[in-house]
Amino acid sequence: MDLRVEFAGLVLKNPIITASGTFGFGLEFMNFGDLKRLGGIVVKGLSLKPREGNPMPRIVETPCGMLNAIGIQNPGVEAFVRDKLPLLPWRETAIIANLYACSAQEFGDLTGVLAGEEGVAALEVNVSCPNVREGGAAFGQDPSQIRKVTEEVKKRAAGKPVIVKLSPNVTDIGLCARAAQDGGADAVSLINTLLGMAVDIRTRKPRLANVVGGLSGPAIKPVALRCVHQACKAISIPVIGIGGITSTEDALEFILVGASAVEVGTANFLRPDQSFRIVDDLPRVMIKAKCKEIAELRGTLSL
Amino acid sequence: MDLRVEFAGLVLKNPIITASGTFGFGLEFMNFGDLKRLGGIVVKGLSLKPREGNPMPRIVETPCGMLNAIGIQNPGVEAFVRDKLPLLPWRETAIIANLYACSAQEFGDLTGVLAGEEGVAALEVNVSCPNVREGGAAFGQDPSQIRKVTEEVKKRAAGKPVIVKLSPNVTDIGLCARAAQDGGADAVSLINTLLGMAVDIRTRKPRLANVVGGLSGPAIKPVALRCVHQACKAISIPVIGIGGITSTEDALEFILVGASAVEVGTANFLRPDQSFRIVDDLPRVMIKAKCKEIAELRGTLSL
Amino acid sequence: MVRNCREVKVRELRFLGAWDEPSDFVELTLENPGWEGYRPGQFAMLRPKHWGLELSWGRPFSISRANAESVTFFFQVVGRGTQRLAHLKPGDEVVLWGPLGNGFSAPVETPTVLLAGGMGLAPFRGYIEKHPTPEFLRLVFAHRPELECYPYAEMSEKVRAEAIREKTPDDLPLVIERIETAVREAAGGIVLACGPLPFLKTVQQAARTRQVRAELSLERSMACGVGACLGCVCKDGQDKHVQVCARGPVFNAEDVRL
Amino acid sequence: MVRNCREVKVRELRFLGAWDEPSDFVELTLENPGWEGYRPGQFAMLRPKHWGLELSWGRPFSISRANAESVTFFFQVVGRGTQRLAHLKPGDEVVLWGPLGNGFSAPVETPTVLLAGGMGLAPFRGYIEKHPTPEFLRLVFAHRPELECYPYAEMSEKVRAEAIREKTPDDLPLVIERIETAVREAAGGIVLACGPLPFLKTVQQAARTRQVRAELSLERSMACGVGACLGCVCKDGQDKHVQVCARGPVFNAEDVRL
Ligand SMILES: Cc1cc2nc3c(=O)[nH]c(=O)nc-3n(C[C@H](O)[C@H](O)[C@H](O)COP(=O)(O)OP(=O)(O)OC[C@H]3O[C@@H](n4cnc5c(N)ncnc54)[C@H](O)[C@@H]3O)c2cc1C
Ligand SMILES: Cc1cc2nc3c(=O)[nH]c(=O)nc-3n(C[C@H](O)[C@H](O)[C@H](O)COP(=O)(O)OP(=O)(O)OC[C@H]3O[C@@H](n4cnc5c(N)ncnc54)[C@H](O)[C@@H]3O)c2cc1C
Ligand SMILES: Cc1cc2nc3c(=O)[nH]c(=O)nc-3n(C[C@H](O)[C@H](O)[C@H](O)COP(=O)(O)O)c2cc1C
Ligand SMILES: Cc1cc2nc3c(=O)[nH]c(=O)nc-3n(C[C@H](O)[C@H](O)[C@H](O)COP(=O)(O)O)c2cc1C
Ligand code: FES
Ligand code: FES
Repeated sequence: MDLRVEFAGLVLKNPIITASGTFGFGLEFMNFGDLKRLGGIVVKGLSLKPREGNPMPRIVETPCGMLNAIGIQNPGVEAFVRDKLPLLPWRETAIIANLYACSAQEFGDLTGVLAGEEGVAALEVNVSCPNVREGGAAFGQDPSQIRKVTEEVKKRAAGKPVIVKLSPNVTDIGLCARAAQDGGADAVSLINTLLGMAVDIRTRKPRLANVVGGLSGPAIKPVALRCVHQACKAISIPVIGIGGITSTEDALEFILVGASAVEVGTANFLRPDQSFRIVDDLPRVMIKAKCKEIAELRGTLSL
Repeated sequence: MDLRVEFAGLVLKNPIITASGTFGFGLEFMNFGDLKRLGGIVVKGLSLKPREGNPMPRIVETPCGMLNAIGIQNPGVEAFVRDKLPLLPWRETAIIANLYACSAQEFGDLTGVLAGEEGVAALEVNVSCPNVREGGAAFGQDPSQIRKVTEEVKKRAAGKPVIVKLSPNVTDIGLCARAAQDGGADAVSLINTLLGMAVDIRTRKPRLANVVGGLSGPAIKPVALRCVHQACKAISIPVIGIGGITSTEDALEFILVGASAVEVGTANFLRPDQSFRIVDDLPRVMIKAKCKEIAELRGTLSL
Repeated sequence: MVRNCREVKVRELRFLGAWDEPSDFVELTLENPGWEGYRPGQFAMLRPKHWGLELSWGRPFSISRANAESVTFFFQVVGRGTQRLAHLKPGDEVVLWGPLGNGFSAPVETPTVLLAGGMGLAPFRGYIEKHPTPEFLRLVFAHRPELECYPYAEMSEKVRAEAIREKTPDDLPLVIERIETAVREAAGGIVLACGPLPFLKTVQQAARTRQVRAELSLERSMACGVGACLGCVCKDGQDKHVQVCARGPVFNAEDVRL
Repeated sequence: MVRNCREVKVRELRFLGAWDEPSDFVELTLENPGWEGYRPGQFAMLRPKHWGLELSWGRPFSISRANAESVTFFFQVVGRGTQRLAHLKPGDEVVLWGPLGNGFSAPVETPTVLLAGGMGLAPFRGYIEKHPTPEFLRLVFAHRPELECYPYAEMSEKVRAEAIREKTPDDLPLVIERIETAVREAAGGIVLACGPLPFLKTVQQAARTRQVRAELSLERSMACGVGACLGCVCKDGQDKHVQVCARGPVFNAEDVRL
């Protein structure tokens, strides 16, 4: 059975990618499965300088989901390139860097550092992080900013595929997808988290120090599928589906709607080998869905 | 213990209202509890003419939630006034009409029919139904349309409180809330459902005949709380909180964030007496939250 | 009729058989909240008390039988809810609302053919037990899994009954023919049918052709079970949407579009 | 050390006691996936296999003891997850990943005071059992519920131990004083502490004042347990955020901000 997918200049051995922020730098999961079996790994969001992230508490469990306001804590792009990347099986599995910045210029500089790295297969541009006030949310919710950032990154990417990661917290996701396409993106990925909140009636305080945070997990899968469906209709570049994917069946649903690959996020917390299990289960579920290769299923939803 | 709440010219014996579309015309639940114990009942969306609604299938269960695309099936406003309203305990419990229309003019006409009805305590204007293509979604996502519709309804409401029900499928919920306030609304209620979708990989078809539908239930509670929080900050008129409320604790969370009352929707399907149970449980949970009256808790979230 | 919502305890869970993929056939007996007076064909919504929030709805099942102490349901494991129901243990509490819906006609001294397809057998168990003139009843049961998966043996002791199995798709024409014959033989009496959609379509078609009075029991995904959500509608004879839970689940064959 | 994720069966669930609101104290014994070599103070993430999706995370618990056949946890019911865990039955399958984190130091022939507050007793059970020179250990246990809720009796047979109960808030100053004394008496040796945050703060403060070496085991809500999500951080001595799951849960008292 052919599980390979090719899009946006990437060749993945299967369409299962781990989502940024939910799989660390991949290394944390080495004892739970063979990283080489994954289609790809998107590493934790990287910024030019190290970031301490938001104060605690940063995570809350919600019905069939969770809120997070980590605030892109990361050791900085240079530490990643120096300390983490060499330990990853980048020849066998696509390692995708996730870029976080607060201006188009900064996104460009970040791209500059990563563009030359052989071990980095593609760049995923997080214009949508809702946790950090300085700009993440604003970029992701404004099509003209999305376009500008995309152009800047694309200019300095030295040919590496540029994936723009979109926020669902907008009135018209199609417009945002189109802005990324117009900016020259090779693909878009969506969705990032939905903006949410939780409070504690006993303490009368928000459950996140940051007050609001990003909702993820199975709870948001219906919203994610709808956004991917709308994005696929709005643009012609490839789409990576993200949001609440927990099982192999979920993954194929996104592909049915038009996604070229998917990212698994919060499900990595159900158990640390969940992404590996989803990969292992692909042949069985594809037989059930009566298809022999992924491309045969992609976008075949009958309306 | 004082459970009464007063706002927007309404006096409710407690802040628990049943949400439109999830409690029929109230009569369906008479054998499961005493309707007079509820703070209020918002009836199923009403249109000028009877509507058959969308084709089947119309509902899908999703993790901690559900999608619906009923399409405002209803017998029309006149049949409601003639056949249903007289059977409801409107002297004891606030009966709130939920208005659905496809133009400002039509909203006005609908208001005209209801404004003279003694049994109708208030009008809730559904500018946000995402199920019907003809305009619902467009109204709810465009602040200037929200304002226009609100003005039109307010003009013909003959003094009855006008509650504008907002959609969460927007970039800036504060703008929408402000538009309603500027249009003269006495209160806003939010959130209506999130736009979502579900597909079946076996049949390769959407699980709803309407393709997309509205996501509701505990899954969306974090998004709802965030929207209510943002709306309360943006406007000075009262806010009714809706979205995923399943327990008395959930209800108080919305009040803590600033809501004057709440509506219980999908939880009515957990069991048909759930809204009555939430009312019954109020005294216990208020003691736990250390407050003697609702007003003492409202908006006291410490940031 | 009291339509209440009660918490009752599980008395017994009995596995009748399994078939194909792990699909168990289960008989679930609960304390009876006072439903002896139900009408066969009526159903109830079930939701174990310890279910959390992942499943948003209760699950509808035909009342299979009821006596002063207990009420029995009979179900097949097909998805998330029935999987969880099959793990109930005696003493577990279940939230139960019903009896819901209208139920089948039960004319006395009238030739009545009960046509059951698969799990559609469930409501006829109580129907046979409660019928004042069971000698006028006849049961025709079409099934795919083995007969042992169903409470058929017991039922066939009480009324004239025959079972026909669709072992492979090749058997289908024979099954259809048998259904059509059964409908024809009910001329002057009534046919009551419960089963999957294609089965009901066959019955409806045959009843129309032969001008036999027939009632069909429909299935739909249900959220509320009480007529409030409008999620379970079908089209009636005038092409109007009506709730299967509240206006059905039993419809006159000529008053419903399948 | 193998850090794997395995499905193991429940061997036993024992209720030790209950207190106050329905809050059970439970000892849970699972098949050991091969963890005899764990280091006391390490923990594991647990998630019963039949949990659906409502709870998104596993739950972290200190490994209380482990032998060739089994591994034992000891927990109190405080919320949705522990409530569900308390309903496990022998034979149920649990997904288990660990041993996680670093664990306590275990210097030989060193005066060592084990300071446990409430459920903080859990890791010390195995600590005492595995220690090569247990005659150097001393246990001071502060608790609110009755002593019978905890596996204290058994532990106090193996090492010098005393328990002090905070029956009412009035007893708090006495408890604090006892903790401070215990820390002082560990001078030249080491204090290992596990318990609620205010308890750890008292220990940290006392250790700093008396310049006694101390290790503190921290608790945080955890999503992954393996250092990936950055949801469980605390601040280290340099005010940097570090993961409690991967860099702790045990920290030198001077290297952590509480
Ligand atoms: C009035 C009525 C009486 C019924 N009586 C019985 C009975 O006596 N015994 C019995 O075994 N079943 C009966 N059913 C069907 C039963 O309700 C469903 O099998 C059950 O709800 C499936 O729940 P689940 O969570 O296991 O499946 P889900 O996980 O919800 O769905 C699994 C599969 O079953 C389909 N499905 C879900 N709900 C229904 C439904 N209501 N009807 C048909 N297909 C459905 C789904 O589309 C999906 O393909 C009855 C249904 C109705 C409406
Ligand atoms: C390394 C480590 C070891 C632990 N060892 C033990 C042990 O041996 N025995 C034991 O009983 N408990 C232990 N805990 C605490 C245990 O993990 C929590 O009690 C449990 O996760 C609560 O789950 P719940 O779903 O029942 O509660 P929830 O419903 O998730 O929450 C209920 C309440 O508990 C609080 N809470 C949730 N998780 C934690 C947490 N991790 N720490 C502190 N408070 C929390 C919540 O804020 C809330 O107030 C340990 C925690 C950690 C991090
Ligand atoms: C704890 C956590 C941290 C995250 N960090 C990032 C991040 O650094 N960059 C990013 O683009 N997305 C981040 N995300 C978003 C996820 O990559 C993903 O888009 C989102 O969670 C939806 O997918 P899911 O429902 O499968 O988790 C994070 C999500 C979680 C839960
Ligand atoms: C089956 C169904 C039908 C609904 N019909 C209406 C409607 O007619 N008018 C309306 O304003 N909202 C309607 N809603 C939205 C609810 O009133 C409510 O805003 C939404 O479901 C969120 O609340 P919940 O999560 O508590 O269900 C409907 C919701 C459901 C689930
Ligand atoms: S199930 Fe709600 S109307 Fe029938
Ligand atoms: S729990 Fe995820 S980093 Fe510690």
